[in-house]
Amino acid sequence: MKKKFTRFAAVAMAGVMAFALASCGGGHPFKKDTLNLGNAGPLTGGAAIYGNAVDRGGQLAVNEINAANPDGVQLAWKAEDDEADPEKSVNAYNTLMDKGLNIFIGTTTSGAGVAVAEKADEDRVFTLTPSASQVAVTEGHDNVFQLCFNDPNQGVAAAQYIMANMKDKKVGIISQQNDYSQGIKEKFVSEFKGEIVAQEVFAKDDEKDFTAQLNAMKDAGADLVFVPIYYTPAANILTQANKMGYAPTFFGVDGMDGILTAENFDASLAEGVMLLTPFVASANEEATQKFVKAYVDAYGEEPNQFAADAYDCVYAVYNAFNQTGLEATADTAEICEAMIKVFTGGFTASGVTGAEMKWNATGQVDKTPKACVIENGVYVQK
Amino acid sequence: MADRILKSISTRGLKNAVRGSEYKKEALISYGLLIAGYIVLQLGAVSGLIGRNLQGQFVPICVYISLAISLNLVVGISGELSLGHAGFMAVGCFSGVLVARVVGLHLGFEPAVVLIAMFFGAVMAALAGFVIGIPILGLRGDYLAIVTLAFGEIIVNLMNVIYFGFDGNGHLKFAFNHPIEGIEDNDRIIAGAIGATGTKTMATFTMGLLLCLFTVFVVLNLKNSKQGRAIMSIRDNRIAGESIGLSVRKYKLMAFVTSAALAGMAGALYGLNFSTVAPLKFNFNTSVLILVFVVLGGVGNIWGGIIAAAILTVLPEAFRQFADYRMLTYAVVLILVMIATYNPTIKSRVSAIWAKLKPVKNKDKDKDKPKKAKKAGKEGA
Amino acid sequence: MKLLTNLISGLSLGSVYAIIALGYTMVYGISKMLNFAHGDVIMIGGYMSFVMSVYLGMNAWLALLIAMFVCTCLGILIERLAYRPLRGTGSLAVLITAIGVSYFLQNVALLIWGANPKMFTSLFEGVQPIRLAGGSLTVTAESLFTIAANIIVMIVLTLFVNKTKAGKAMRAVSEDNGAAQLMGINVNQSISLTFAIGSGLAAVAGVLMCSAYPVLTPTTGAMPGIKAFTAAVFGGIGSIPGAMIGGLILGIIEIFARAYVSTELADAIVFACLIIVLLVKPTGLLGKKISEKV
Amino acid sequence: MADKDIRKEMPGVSETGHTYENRQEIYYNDNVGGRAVFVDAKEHDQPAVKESVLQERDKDKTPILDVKDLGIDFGGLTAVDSFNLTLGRTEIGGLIGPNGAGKTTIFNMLTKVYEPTRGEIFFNGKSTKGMNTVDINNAGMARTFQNIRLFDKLTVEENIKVALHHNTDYSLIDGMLHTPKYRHEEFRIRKEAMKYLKIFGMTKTAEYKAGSLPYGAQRRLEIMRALATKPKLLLLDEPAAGMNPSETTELMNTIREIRDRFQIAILLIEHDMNLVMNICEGIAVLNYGRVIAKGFPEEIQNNPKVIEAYLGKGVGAKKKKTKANEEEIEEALKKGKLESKASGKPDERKEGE
Repeated sequence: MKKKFTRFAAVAMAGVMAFALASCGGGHPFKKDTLNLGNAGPLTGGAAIYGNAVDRGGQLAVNEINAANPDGVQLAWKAEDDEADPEKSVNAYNTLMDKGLNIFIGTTTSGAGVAVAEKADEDRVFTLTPSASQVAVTEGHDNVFQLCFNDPNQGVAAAQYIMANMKDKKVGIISQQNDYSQGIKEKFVSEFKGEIVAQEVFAKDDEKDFTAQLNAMKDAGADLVFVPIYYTPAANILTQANKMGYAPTFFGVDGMDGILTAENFDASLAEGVMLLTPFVASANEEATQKFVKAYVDAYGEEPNQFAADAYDCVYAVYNAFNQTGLEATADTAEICEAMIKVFTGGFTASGVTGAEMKWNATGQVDKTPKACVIENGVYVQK
Repeated sequence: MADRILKSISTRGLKNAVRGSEYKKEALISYGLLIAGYIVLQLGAVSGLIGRNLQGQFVPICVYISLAISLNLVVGISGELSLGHAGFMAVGCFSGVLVARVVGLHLGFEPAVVLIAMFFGAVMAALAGFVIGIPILGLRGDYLAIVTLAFGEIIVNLMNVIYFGFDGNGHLKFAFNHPIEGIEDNDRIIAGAIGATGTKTMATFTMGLLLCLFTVFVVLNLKNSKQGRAIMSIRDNRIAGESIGLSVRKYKLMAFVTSAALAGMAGALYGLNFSTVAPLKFNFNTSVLILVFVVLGGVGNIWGGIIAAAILTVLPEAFRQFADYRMLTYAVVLILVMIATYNPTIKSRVSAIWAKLKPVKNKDKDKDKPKKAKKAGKEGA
Repeated sequence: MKLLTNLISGLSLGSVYAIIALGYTMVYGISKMLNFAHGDVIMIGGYMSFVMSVYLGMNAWLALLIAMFVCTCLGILIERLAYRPLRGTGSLAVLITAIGVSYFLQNVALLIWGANPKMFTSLFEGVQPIRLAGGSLTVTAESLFTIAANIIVMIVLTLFVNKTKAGKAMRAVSEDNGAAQLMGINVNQSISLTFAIGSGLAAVAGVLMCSAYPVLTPTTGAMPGIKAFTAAVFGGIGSIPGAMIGGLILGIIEIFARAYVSTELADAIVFACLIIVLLVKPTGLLGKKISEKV
Repeated sequence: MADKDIRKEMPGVSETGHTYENRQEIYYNDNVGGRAVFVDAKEHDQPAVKESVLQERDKDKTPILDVKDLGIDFGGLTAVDSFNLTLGRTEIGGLIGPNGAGKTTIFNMLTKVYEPTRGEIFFNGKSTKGMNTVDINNAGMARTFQNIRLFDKLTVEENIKVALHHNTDYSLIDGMLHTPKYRHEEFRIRKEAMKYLKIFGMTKTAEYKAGSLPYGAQRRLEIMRALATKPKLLLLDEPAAGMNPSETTELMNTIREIRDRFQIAILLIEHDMNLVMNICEGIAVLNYGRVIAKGFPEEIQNNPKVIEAYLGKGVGAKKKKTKANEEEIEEALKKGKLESKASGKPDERKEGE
């Protein structure tokens, strides 16, 4: 009995401690008179790279806007960790709601996005997600918009691009067993009319060995390998293909962006890799260069597409909000309705991930992906 | 007849003995905690004292409590380490979601749909537990643990390649290892690695409470029944258990399957609380998380598990203010709490302080030391 | 030829598992605990080596030595601070603590080095892989060295455990902690030594793993850790040659499952093989039979 | 089943009223009368027990246990070889021998904890080939263990209730939901368990955890638990180990009591010669895995082989008893109470592989 009680006492103490700490609250940035933007994304765990990028990109945009318009609407930014888990994501979103969220800058990842979109719909919180690309994120929710391409969009775009420009290639696919990769792959497969000679998958983010998959590609004679995956495993794939002496054209989608930002990455491995991406850090546009410079100055690394998406999200939301004519103190639901009106009423936004972006009523963005190829360690737009 | 009755053991000889667990007390505390917790949280939610964050966790907390208790059936009561509990949760979750989706077409009354889903989740998970349990329960100790881990991973892997959906005519379609051709995205129910999507969230806190109460009810009742006693006997001494005619496999399987069924039930409720759940959720990390609840709450201690599950579910949320240091803090707290609760020196210190605070408590509640000493002696013999 | 190619990939992956499993098995043998933090020590080893060689421009081999040193200290420290207070309280409590340590190391790495992957520079940077049979068969220097390192480590460990005084003391502690103490063996020292060796090996494993599979993130060690643990059990946990054989076989099964059955179900197949092995040989391939005195 | 008179299940609770003492006397007289008790199977053509006061317990003439040429090897080592034994249905038999002689191994073979390498065991007339420990118990053999094996974390009452599980008739679902059937059955077995406790004078201990009981009580509980499975043959492995003389005396009474009350056969391993010589009706002596002597207590006492085995040929091997006990042993020896002294090499031979 006593033993149990000791344990109980210790656990209870830890709990009480935690609540005590929680209730005194860290200085959270949300105030009544600011327009409070929040994000839920993986700041820890295997997908932390994406969550952190979104957090930084968003924060950067908020800082810029606030500095540029000291008299205008002031923005506040807060990213909460969701470990890319729908359950945690709902918690993260609820935390933001507790703090006085006005506009939700989506979730960073898709699965989480689907779970939260429903809550945001119930609460009538306007949502613009930077990178949750599943169709189900926006589907059925009039208040949820995507700034990124959705998965089918990317799958279809990739299929069409390959059919148009590299018709004769034998295509192999290596995808990951997660929602993002499978979503794109499924659409690619159903849209692609050419020859798919091999399809292989892998399970985990930190998968090590891809020789079996690459051998299958090689044996099937694939000279174009479609890799709708994130760049962390892609880096391993490229290294191993190189060692095997297998050199097809690797064709990635937006998740592949950032591969050049991996520290100490030997860019020669990525030579000739193609990808469809809305954002190219080395692009010549003034806005992009300005953003990249600011980002590097602030965080000491090149932004990837997730950072760019978040950056654009904040600007788009800010501009749209100014069109509503509301005050920052307005009710969240009121903001939501007004924002929906603006977004579906021909609002266009331009940013580093696309010019003249428009949204349809289902919340999907209309912008053109850029096909890029990596040459000499830089993206070159095709 | 008096002469026939052997000389009684005098109570003097029992001064170092420990009274057995008191089921009634345990049940009272467990049910009390659950119901009191429910009332307090509900009042807090209604009055607005409890924020959205905590409110959003009501159902997950219930699910985790239920999982902790059901795992306790294996770890505490049956005495086997299981590292694949989330696998059964997964089976329950996906089959529950599937059933809810199908039944939901015909039945409008949500609580009934949830109940049916939970029942079906339990049945499927029990089936999985049975199929898995039959071959493996002959293994012992850490070897059994690693096999449960393996099964957990296998279940997640299989869930990654299972597809369910409605075709254009509203018929249920199934596919293995490839997506179902030609169906609309919102007609998908379970889509491989994407998991269950488009689920209507029907789980409520009250449902969660019912789940917890039912789990406690079953586990405590089982503990205090012929079968439960047999399970605990085999845990305490397998060879002696066999010597009095208890089939080790049968009773271990009983504990394993019951635990799986309860986990499946919890899984179904979990699945119905989120519009999407991916198979990856049910990997090793979740299994370990549930195990942490059990160990921290005290192996075999039901109400300890309830408290530990509730607190540890909320803890990472409470640490949000530490921002980047959130999970680091969680890790440190976990290590410290483990040391504080299990380290013999600290434990005896705390006990001493406790004894000072509560000097009235009677004597038969302390001292397991003489027992330990004797045990050591016995082993030496 | 395809078979040979896959076999080589399997051996190469397997030898990484094997070298991690060696550390697992040693620690398990002596303390009967599943040290789930072992995989994360590997990750730290990788990062240390990366920092030394890339940031400080050290020679890769010197960086390896420093990483070994750091990991050895880390291993001793972990044992001292997190595991020793719980010694004798049952393996479950220590298991949970090990998981806590695992979270801790991952998050420390995340805070220090960030989430962006680092591309590890191989120990054999610039060494061309050997291409046989007109390029259809490739053997990398990393694979060859990992396999060789494995054999060396296994032999050295076996000799150490069987021939040296400290090694014998370790064995004694692993057989019977209490009796060893009565025989005048310093149990604390023996356990510390085991953790030191295990963690030093983890650094080697980390560097070799990252040489072959260069992407380094804070979660790099987690999955290989679990796989290696599986390998250790496969071979019979506590057995040094068992760990090596288990690792190699696991690697080969994994690659073969992917190459010949299905990449979708590869993990399921690997784990199913483990289960079958354990059903046939309940204590792994080379494990000691558990016997209970009645 | 429900309210069956407990007495029917414990036939020892008889109204005949004769005391153990007179029964014992007559019994020994019978032995002298040429009845073969506890002898090799070959010599066992005669009915095990003659018409006597013991008629009630010996109506059935099939021996409860009939072991033929039993042997087991561990690795290359022969632990037990050519072991033969026949035990009457209500007989108390003793198995003695120095440490490591293979006594517990024989128990383990009888209860199928080990599968014998050679030979056959007939229990109640049926071969036990292919049976496992559980089947053996279901067939009616129960045992205690040298190193007490209780269900430490269960209470005393629960320990007995577990042993009564075959007599408890409700399903898992009843158990989970505590149906009326459950309540009815639980009430019944609780009463039954309490009856056992009462017989053994342990009602006061019912609620205590078995693992925390004093040593003597644990031994009693183990016997009680074995009895609760309603065996026809009870195997007791060193029941008096670690007991002081008064406890041992009490134990002797207990064992006789059990036999009388439950009318079952008992085979026991014991080092305490006082106990063995007093209560066993037949004794087999084992050394190095082989039977070196067999017969009535008085025969064994005077058998030179036995004396040699026990006192050894000057083997100064380590003694099992503590110093404190040594004087007692000396004294006992003088009184003719033999004690295991020599252990020698067989001690090294682990009985658990």
